[in-house]
Amino acid sequence: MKEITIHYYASLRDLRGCAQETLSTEAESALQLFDELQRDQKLPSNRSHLKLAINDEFQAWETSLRSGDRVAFLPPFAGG
Amino acid sequence: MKEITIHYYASLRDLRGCAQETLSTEAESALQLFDELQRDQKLPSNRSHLKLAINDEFQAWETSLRSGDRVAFLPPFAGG
Amino acid sequence: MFEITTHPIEAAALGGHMHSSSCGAVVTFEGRVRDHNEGQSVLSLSYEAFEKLAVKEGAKIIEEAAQRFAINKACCVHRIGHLQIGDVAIWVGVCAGHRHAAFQACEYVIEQVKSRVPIWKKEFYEGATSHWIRMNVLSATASERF
Amino acid sequence: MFEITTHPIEAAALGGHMHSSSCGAVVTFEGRVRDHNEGQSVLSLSYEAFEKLAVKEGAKIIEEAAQRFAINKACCVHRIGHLQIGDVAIWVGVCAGHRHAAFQACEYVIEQVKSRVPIWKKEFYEGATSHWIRMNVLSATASERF
Repeated sequence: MKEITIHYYASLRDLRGCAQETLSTEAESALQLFDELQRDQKLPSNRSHLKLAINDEFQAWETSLRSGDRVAFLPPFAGG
Repeated sequence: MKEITIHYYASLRDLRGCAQETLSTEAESALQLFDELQRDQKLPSNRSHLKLAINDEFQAWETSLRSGDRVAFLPPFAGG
Repeated sequence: MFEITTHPIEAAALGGHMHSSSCGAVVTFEGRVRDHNEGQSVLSLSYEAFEKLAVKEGAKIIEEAAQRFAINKACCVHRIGHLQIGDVAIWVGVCAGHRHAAFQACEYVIEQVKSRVPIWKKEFYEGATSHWIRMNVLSATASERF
Repeated sequence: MFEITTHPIEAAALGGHMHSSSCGAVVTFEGRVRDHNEGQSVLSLSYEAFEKLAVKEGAKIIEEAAQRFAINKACCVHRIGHLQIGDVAIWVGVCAGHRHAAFQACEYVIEQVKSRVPIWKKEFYEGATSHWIRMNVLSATASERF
């Protein structure tokens, strides 16, 4: 099992109801982690509009996870 | 005969050796006036790079002249 | 230079830093809080950033602008927190030898920051309602579920 | 608004006037005196205008910008007289609801002013030499005469 911390920002934080959570998971990739978390409907069903960061870097959804990783699912940006 | 005042700016003033001159002419148009003045070589031989103003408005070279007109032959602009 | 700040953006002071004697052109962009958006009257805004990532991505954009366009310097500051109508949310300044490169680089920076930097905006409306901008694409997806 | 002035251009003060609460974007352009041009080291510049015509044509350009692009306001000030390296020779400011129109209008104004407004520039170089910019097209024509 891996220990993963997940951070939520803006609308995803509102949807999820928390700014961060730490959990133990067997998810191999960020994609698997998202699917696991999405089952309770407190995340969008479709991740096509989300971006992913691991340890403060943008990453592809297929990136493998390691214990201790900080993952963030990022809603559409709206700076400026 | 018409009384015409001609204004020169920037490089044309240097070439002509004066900022303005008033003269009596039988020139029908600004074009004819330019040709008349150009004969002493103190204006460019070719007016294709010059613009023309009469009484503080841009005008076409064919515009007829009336006594009292203020004419300006304008070298290429270089503002900004 | 790319910066995230919680303080008011002083466009005049920032503009004063953009100059060098080999620079013929300085182009600046200020994005300000408007009193309306998409037909709704807006009272105020709140910006939030994933700061560490935002600063990294912003710096990358500035570097790209310097490589793509013949400019001397580019700079961008984005404010976060609660902003009122008329407040400057983002400022971009570019100086260059010639004007066209300065215009292109300035527009490049603002476009890229808007699309690539993890910053979010919440609008506050009359009647104590509010809305995260662009969140609709997520809820649209959620409703398609049924 | 289009203005010719003999006084130093205070970009910061002008920028402060560009704002209105329906404006999301302010784009400004400053054209400054560079220390070089076409490979030559420049010491200072002198600008001269046919003022009456310049002000009329400048006002026309501002009006055109307001008609062509979705902007709230455009403003341009051109300084004349003797300018030193780093001095602002021309300032253009545009405010608009959205950024793209502001960029387009700002670049439109500076392009049009450069090509249509009767202003001339003389560069001063080391060794007390000087040169009217773009005068070469006239002398080229003169030399073709022979």
